[in-house]
Amino acid sequence: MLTVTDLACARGGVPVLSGVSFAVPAGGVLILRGPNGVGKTTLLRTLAGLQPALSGTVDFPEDQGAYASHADGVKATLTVTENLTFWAQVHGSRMPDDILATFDLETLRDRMAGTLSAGQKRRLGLARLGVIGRKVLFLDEPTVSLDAFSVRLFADFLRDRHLAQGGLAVIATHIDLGIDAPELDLTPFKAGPQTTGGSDEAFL
Amino acid sequence: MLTVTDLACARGGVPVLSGVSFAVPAGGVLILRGPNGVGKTTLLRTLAGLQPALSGTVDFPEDQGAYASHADGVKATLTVTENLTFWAQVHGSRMPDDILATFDLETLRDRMAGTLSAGQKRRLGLARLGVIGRKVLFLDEPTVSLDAFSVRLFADFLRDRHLAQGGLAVIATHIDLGIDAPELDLTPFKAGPQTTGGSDEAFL
Amino acid sequence: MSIWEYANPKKFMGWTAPLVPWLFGLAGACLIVGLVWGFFLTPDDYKQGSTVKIIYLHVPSALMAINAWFMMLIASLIWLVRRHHVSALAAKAAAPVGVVMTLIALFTGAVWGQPMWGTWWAWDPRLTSFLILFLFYLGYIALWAAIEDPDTAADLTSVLCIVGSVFAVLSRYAVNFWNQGLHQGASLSMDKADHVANVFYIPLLVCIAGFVLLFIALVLLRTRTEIRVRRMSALIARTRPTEVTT
Amino acid sequence: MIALLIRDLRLAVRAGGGFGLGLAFFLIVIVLVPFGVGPEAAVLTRIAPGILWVAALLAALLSLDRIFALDFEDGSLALLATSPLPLEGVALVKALAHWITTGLPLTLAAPVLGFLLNLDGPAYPWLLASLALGTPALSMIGAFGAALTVGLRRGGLLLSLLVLPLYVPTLIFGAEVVRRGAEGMPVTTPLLMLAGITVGGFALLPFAAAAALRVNLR
Amino acid sequence: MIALLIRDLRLAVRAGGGFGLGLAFFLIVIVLVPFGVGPEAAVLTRIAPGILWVAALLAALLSLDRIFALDFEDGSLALLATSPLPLEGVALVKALAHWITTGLPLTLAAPVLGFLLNLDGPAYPWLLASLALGTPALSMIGAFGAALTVGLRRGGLLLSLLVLPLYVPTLIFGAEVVRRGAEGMPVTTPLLMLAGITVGGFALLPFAAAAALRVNLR
Amino acid sequence: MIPDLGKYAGPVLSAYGVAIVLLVGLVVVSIWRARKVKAALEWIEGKRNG
Ligand code: HEM
Ligand SMILES: Nc1ncnc2c1ncn2[C@@H]1O[C@H](COP(=O)(O)OP(=O)(O)OP(=O)(O)O)[C@@H](O)[C@H]1O
Ligand SMILES: Nc1ncnc2c1ncn2[C@@H]1O[C@H](COP(=O)(O)OP(=O)(O)OP(=O)(O)O)[C@@H](O)[C@H]1O
Ligand SMILES: [Mg+2]
Ligand SMILES: [Mg+2]
Repeated sequence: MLTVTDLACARGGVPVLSGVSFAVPAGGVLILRGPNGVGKTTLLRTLAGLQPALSGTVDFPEDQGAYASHADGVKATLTVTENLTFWAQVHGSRMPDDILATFDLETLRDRMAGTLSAGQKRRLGLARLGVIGRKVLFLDEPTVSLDAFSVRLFADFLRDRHLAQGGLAVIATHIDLGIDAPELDLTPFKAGPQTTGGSDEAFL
Repeated sequence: MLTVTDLACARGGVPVLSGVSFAVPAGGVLILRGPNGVGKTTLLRTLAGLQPALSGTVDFPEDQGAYASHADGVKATLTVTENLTFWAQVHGSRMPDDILATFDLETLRDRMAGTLSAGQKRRLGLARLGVIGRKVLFLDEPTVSLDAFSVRLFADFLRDRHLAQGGLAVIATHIDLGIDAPELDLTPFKAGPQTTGGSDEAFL
Repeated sequence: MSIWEYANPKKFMGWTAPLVPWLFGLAGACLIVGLVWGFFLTPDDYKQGSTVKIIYLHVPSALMAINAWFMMLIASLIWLVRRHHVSALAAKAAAPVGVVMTLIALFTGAVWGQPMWGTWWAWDPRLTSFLILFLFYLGYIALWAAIEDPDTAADLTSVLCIVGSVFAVLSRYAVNFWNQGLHQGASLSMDKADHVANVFYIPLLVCIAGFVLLFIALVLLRTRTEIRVRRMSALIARTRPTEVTT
Repeated sequence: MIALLIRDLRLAVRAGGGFGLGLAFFLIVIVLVPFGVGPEAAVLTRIAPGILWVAALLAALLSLDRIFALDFEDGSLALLATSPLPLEGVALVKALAHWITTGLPLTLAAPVLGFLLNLDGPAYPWLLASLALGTPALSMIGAFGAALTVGLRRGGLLLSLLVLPLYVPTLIFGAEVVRRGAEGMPVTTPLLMLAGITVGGFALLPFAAAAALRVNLR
Repeated sequence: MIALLIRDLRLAVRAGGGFGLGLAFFLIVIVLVPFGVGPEAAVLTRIAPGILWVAALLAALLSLDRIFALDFEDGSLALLATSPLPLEGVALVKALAHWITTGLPLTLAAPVLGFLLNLDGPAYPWLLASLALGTPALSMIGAFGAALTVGLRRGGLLLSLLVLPLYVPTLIFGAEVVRRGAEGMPVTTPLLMLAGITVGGFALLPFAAAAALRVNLR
Repeated sequence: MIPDLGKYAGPVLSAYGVAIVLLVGLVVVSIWRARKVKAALEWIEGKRNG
């Protein structure tokens, strides 16, 4: 269960969004929409706790959040399996046996991640989400570079494994994921020049 | 005019594609399709001359090729205008006055490129194509991270400015660009294990 | 009203505005009096000859070089604990002043060393630890310059300042240790101040006062400039993206 | 934490991981010095302890930016920060991994290179001892500096500027141990100081490093 | 080409560009050596020419990987390779930019640092002359090494390993000029050799560097 | 006017010279930058309000 109340967040010290409120129940998904530069990435990073909020609260079960973006921590000189095992160990969880199959990585399991194509690497990054056992996912454009088939793999994973087990997700994307979920357009929440709380506020 | 005859290309020493032949007339576009890992990136890099072909020929007017991928040579510590001017100067061309407007970058012209959002940076990378005055474009997933509006900006640029002036383009993408163009699915050209020409061939 | 209210940027700009010219005036007066007195009106030392006049520059600048770092340390702690922007900016503003003081101390010491010790530079503990202080200043300033986001820069330079202070003290001790083991040491002693006669002592005090005042004036002025820069970038940021100039 | 250590070591020995290059750099500096200074044995013997320590320090320094920068760039660091591992532990483990891949081989190779500089016979055991005690401190202090500069692209040289003054006490005590060892003087005091710096550094600097990392991840 | 030079200089002076850090590193190495070697003036005077040159070389070395690596990572290098500029010209300009941001400030600062090492009076003009003549060669040789290693992530130390042997002749002649200058001996021969290396390097190495770049871009 | 500095005139005068140049330089640079920034800020504030 994720509850966001009256959140304002900033990028580079400048308020970008303000007054964002929503709630996502367990087993639910929220899709963030909005034109380039509206602040999706900023919002997701704030939700995941990677940057402090200007004001407002983000509430979800402690130690259950996970953030994933383009930079998904895949090491080029480790194999696919080594990459996944590492993250499983860090999170103290076991790697599910079928996770490679879920993301169609079985034939690639012993390949160095650096030799994967863009889409294959992306699938590996997504497979990490199935390994760390976190319930609250914050995903920034998870399907970049994926072909239609892989997008479906991802949607299936999300629906059948993550949400079915009581997980939830907030996803920023520009494309249609094939998941039936409420959407939130961020355009109305764009911070005006008067938004308070910027780190440079004392100077105005 | 771009002509490709019986091309075979390799990645990491392993043949990936073979027997690729096609021609794109001036003013035409070819869209490359195929699942992740089929070899689109490899083909485009070979066409652009960044890696040697195993066999076959690529033929287009000399010094007219330009390659663009995720890594689009945008310097984070130069402003948007400085980035574009530099590439114009390197190519000995003048920066068209309306190029910033074409990609909706006018309000961002004096921002450091490092502070742009993912989509804004992508637009800057694409604007470079309008500055260097090259006729034969090889584009690898040019619309990654772009919202629907920006994809249209790009399609308009391609149609009204590039193709209308006799340019041509080969584009690898997983989405619908809104351009009416022939598509080439690379799946049938996947190199079998017998394909000759790999750099390790002498050892087989 | 809590004393911290004075650290609000707007308030700070308000109460420092009338102060700065007075401080500069006072500092200038002290320096002119002290230096003229010291340079023209004091006798030569029987042993050091006219070189003793260098003391009026060397000692105050060496004092201020150390105190500037001390001030930066305190300002950094205040920033980390209470997050008052002005204290972070004051630390930033003080660093270049500290460097100049260090340079003056180093240079005057060096030209004094040539006639006194027969060498420009010796690896005496005191000189050496000063050189290390100079390096700390350089690193601190370079870190400020390298980081774009001002709050991040303030945080990181503060941490550096604190850790650096610990290591500066440690090196001071290490250098002492090192030189006792190897160096004859005697020729480098600098304990003359204890014996300095009043003729030298009073103008020296005036000069020290001048340096202290000049330091305060400069730090205030530069802090005000830094505040304005922050305000400027804040305003520019807020007018984005409708129009951006400069 | 063990998993992290193993991963870092594995990454270091894989292609492009940089294992052994610190050692190579150490070797090359030691070889260059006689080219610059000239080949006289007496001079070399005199400066050998100092040069060996300075070279070890530079070799450690050059690989510092690997400690966090790669993990920062590909997002691993942000993921580690949101993982159950405490960031202090991450800093500590990474310093340790740096020491195992740099400081340790360097310590083991130093006696061999001592020959090249004509180091005095009695100094060899002390060279080993001082490097074994001192190089962990170099790694930990370096990890702190790397944490400060991780957000900067190619912070490499800035990192050097920040870290080198912090290395001064370690260098002085380390070289002093070797020099005294060469001259048969008692070495207890500097050796103790060296140990003190290492222990103190490992006790306190992980916290400073973690704080810097948190700021940089913001 | 002018545009490229201007861009590189501009990037160098922008935040994180690393201008002045080579200088700082030079300063710090010079400062560290006495900490290691000990404070005796006679010893320092004796080794000053060699140490100054070794330090200059290391300072140049450390910033080498900036020459091409950043442009390689963000794709600029591939774009430059397909642009009308000849790749030889690109290599030359980048070596030049490296010299302006590293070698030149280093040369100008060297006399000041000579004081710290108690360098003999008559040696100062020769220190300046030898560095002014020799550092361009360091930049050009370094650009060649950087071109060889550009495809490797964090090739930094490998780069050092490759480049240092190539630096040996420059180092020997450079230090020799200063040492002879200090002792009042004739310096013409080593000075001429130094000039020869620089001229030869700039005439030939751009081609080698461009060839290496082409291979790495493949 | 200038007192007799004896054989140490060089060191003393250069010490005073360099120190004063450094101090005056620092003051001038600080004031110059303060003026510049102040003007720029006023320009921006004026534009915002007017
Ligand atoms: C580059 C060379 C030198 C440096 C870096 C240097 C640095 C310092 C420092 C750090 C202090 C301490 C200030 C304080 O805390 O009170 C000091 C004080 C002093 N120095 Fe120097 N010094 C140098 C050369 C000399 C020389 C050559 C002489 C004269 C022979 C000299 C005479 C003094 C005196 C008389 C004091 C004040 C007395 C005292 O505090 O004990 N210094 N210097
Ligand atoms: N360092 C910075 N300084 C100032 N503004 C910044 C900085 N970084 C980003 N911005 C601005 O903040 C806004 C929000 O950026 P953000 O990356 O969150 O957008 P986004 O919605 O993720 O866009 P996209 O769909 O393009 O990824 C953008 O307008 C961007 O230009
Ligand atoms: N260094 C390498 N060694 C071996 N195989 C490699 C190497 N690099 C890539 N490959 C393989 O070559 C194939 C072609 O990769 P390429 O990047 O061209 O695919 P792509 O069509 O662009 O895919 P995507 O849509 O995911 O970007 C992939 O199957 C990939 O796994
Ligand atoms: Mg985004
Ligand atoms: Mg691809």
